[in-house]
Amino acid sequence: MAANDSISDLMTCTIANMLLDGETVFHGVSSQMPMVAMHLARQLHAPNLVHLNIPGGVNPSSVKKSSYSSAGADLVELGEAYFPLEEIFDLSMRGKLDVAFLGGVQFDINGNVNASVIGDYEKPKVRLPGGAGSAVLIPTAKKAIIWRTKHDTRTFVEQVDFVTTRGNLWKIITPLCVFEYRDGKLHLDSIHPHTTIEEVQENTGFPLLYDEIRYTKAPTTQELAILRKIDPHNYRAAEFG
Amino acid sequence: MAANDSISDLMTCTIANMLLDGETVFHGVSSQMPMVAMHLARQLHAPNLVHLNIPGGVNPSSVKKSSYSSAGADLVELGEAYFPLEEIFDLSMRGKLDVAFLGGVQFDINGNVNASVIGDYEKPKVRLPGGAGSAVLIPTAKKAIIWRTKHDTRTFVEQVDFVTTRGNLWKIITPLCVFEYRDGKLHLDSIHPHTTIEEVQENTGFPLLYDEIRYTKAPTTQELAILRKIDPHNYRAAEFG
Amino acid sequence: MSKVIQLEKAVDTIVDGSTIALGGNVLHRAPMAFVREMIRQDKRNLRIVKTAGAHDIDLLCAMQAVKEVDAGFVSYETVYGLPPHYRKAVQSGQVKANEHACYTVISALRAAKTNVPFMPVSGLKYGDLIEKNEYFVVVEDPFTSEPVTLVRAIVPDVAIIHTQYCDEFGNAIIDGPKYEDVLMSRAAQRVIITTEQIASPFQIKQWKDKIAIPHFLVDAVVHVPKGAAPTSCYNKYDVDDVSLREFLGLKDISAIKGYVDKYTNQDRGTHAWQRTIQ
Amino acid sequence: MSKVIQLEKAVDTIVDGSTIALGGNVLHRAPMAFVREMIRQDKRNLRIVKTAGAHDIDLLCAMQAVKEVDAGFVSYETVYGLPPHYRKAVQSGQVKANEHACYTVISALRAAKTNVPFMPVSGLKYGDLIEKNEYFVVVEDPFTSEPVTLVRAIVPDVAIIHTQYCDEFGNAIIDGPKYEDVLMSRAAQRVIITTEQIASPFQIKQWKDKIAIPHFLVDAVVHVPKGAAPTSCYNKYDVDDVSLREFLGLKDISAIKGYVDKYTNQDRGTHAWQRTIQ
Repeated sequence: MAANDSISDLMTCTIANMLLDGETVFHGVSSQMPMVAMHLARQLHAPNLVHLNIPGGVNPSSVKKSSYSSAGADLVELGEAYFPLEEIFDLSMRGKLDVAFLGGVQFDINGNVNASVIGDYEKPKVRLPGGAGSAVLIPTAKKAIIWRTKHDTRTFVEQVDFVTTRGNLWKIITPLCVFEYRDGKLHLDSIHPHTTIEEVQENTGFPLLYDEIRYTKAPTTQELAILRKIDPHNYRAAEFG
Repeated sequence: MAANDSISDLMTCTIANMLLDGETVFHGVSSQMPMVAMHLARQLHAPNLVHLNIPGGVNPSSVKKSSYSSAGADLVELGEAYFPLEEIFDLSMRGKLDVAFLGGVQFDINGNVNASVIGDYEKPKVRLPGGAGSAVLIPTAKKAIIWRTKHDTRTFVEQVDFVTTRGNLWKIITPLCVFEYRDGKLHLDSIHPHTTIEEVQENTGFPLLYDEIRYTKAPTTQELAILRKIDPHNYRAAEFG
Repeated sequence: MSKVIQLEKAVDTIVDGSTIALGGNVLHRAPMAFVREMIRQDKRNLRIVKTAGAHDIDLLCAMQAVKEVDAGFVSYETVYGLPPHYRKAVQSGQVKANEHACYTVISALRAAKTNVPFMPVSGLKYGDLIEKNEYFVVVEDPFTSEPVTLVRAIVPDVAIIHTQYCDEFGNAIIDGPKYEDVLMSRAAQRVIITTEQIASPFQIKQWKDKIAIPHFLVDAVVHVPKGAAPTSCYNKYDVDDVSLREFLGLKDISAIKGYVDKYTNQDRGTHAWQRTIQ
Repeated sequence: MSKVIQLEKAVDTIVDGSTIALGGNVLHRAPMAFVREMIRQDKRNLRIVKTAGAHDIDLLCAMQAVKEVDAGFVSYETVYGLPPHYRKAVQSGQVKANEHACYTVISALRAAKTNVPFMPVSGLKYGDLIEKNEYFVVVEDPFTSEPVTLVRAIVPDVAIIHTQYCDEFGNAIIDGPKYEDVLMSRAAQRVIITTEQIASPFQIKQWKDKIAIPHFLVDAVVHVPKGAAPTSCYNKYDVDDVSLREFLGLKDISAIKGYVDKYTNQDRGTHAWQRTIQ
């Protein structure tokens, strides 16, 4: 498996390429990778992307200050206007949020997402942080993108322990591959250049659905150069610890 | 009957004396008289009264600019903070609005208020301006004060044509008297010094309820002096047109 | 990416029968230039939404552009009296008055803002408004079994908001009272800003804390100095007493049409640079 | 009329079993001095309400002050990891986790703000959260007969909000992101402000456009410089990385008590002028 830094660069660039110019795009807490990807997209093909975040800074000019948090005041200080969380949720309810970035801990082939508990809800074996906005944003955002820096059989399971929400996923990106949700199932969209279909299957708790094996596009030199400029401290790799 | 100016001064001073220090008090549009009364109270016995209004200026320092409107930007410009209509309604819903000033065109002895139509609702003989906040503020404000610059048998009727709202009135003040609403009925609280019980009854479409005849306190010299200072252009008499 | 268009083009997007939320309140910051252009373009069967309207609603009713009005209060303030044309239109059955309690307009717009079919209203408990209007209904609270009044959502097709400043992308600044304008910008399907002044990128950057409506909520921006006249526009101009009194003295439709026409050049803009905007 | 009181007095008004809304978000502007004083005064059975909490909820759970947590997300952000004490408390059954979707906390507080028993939520449609939690219920919309999910109101007994500036009457200014603090100040029965700085009448007049919470909504004001530490407070200080890491390294209750005690002088104020406040 490739080094974490190169994997996180690949994931960040892949996410950036999922975003279109002019879209309204939201990320929450602990979301350095999508935050950096949004900035990369704005520098590349999507200058009119609207970056929305919990503290409410619309289109912050930089994310270099967001060292330990993607919900801090720096995003407002460097933003063009103020549009806080309450309003972003309302926007999504009205069907006007184009893209939402969300997490989760367990996923199954049917598009069920668990961010709540391992084991029983009332008396859990493991209490997870919770779905945050997932349960209302996944059903309402035009495109819900899940990113996850772990890809193993405890993450991609046959059946999730608890359904925090389900359906209307668009893409899931992991250190190994990209899934696309369509017709009620997770389909393999592409596998990353550094892995094999066998490795992906080995680390996935349900049979992979695919017609042909496509490879995720590797980051270009230009993408990597801009990435290093907008995120010199490599916050995008924070979740790889 | 006394001259309009002296009646409007009496009404304004009487209203001012209904207000207690520290209360949150709201008036709406076309409400110059209560607006001036609130300022008078703040100058006299209620320096901590909180003046709330539609444009959202908390405690405007002056009302001298409000020539034709009690809902204009001057109240915000001269205010201490911004707390607009939406928030004032919410405050009243939570039971935290002490006093609301409201209008109305017809009243009956049972405390029914009509600000909507004369005749049928669907096909009215006269379409009135509408109850504005009345239908939600009268039930929720701790004290609802109605002021009305006409007192005749078309205003105080046996039965209102339409019940815009009812109940939970506190006081109604007119050019002739003050009513108090208690135990489900309008009772005569006091009659103004310039009138007689006969004149009030003659102009009231339902039998007056009272134990004894009390007279409204006449404005003091100090009250009148301050009144002229805070409202030199006599906006308080605007409704006597 | 500029959203600046001419007034005629902006009004041209309004379909007969639309539900239109008008910004401002009574005699203040009503989007009058837009209203007048709707009359020039002979829009019909409009449903107008506002907590408290005056000249805007009265003028539209005078010119038979209106089918329904959802409002808590329609009247000029004290010194200008009652709205003659609105009253006549309602009394003749030409216009349906959906009377609200101001707050229930707000609640209905909040329902639209959050895309829910209704909003519970705690204060609306008694009276004929609940009985007579099918947009109010009393149900049982499933949590406590107590009765609770609901108001049905009102989703404006478009909100028309007049502001002092707006940049070409739609970042709008409202000086002074905002009334229900910010809520309307979140409740409506489309938002059209008419503005006294197109703010430069530098200005909008300086005033970023004052942006009430961010650009991504806005569909079109129209530059109309004096666009709220004869109502007031804080920091720009006060009520035009002469114009209002002139209007209130007019009785027949052709005279009112003449009154609207006198504003045409001012509303549409006569400066060359304004005419060059596509 | 000054509402300024000492931290101990303010915390003394908190009754065991209260529902408490905490301002701030994750690692930012949490009212930590107030939280620590609640621990010193051994408050119990609290129900904590917040969209996204971290150190505040984790610390209260560590010291067994909590009965229930209503939140959408409880965790330190990435670099500090998961909240060990919250997790343990929920897993052992000591604390009941009422999982929300962040937005449903907002909706439940909006219901409290408007004094209605529930708020409809359009986005919450599928999944076990609806099934497992009795504060969500799906009903039929009386207007369209479509299903609609309701969330039950959460009315905090008190909201605790830490701000950069507040005058002695309670006019509070929040610099930078406000998170859900303004909403909480309207939803709670009582509001207590802890503040970095008591603003002078002159200052508050200059900054009147920035007043987020006007004085008549506020019950008490507590002057606590560094009152959000070790979380961040915009324009005042950043996260105290050393303190947070120290805390996250502690396992047993007595060590954590020692950690809280180290803050006592800073929280309660040691300056003579502070001690003279009644």
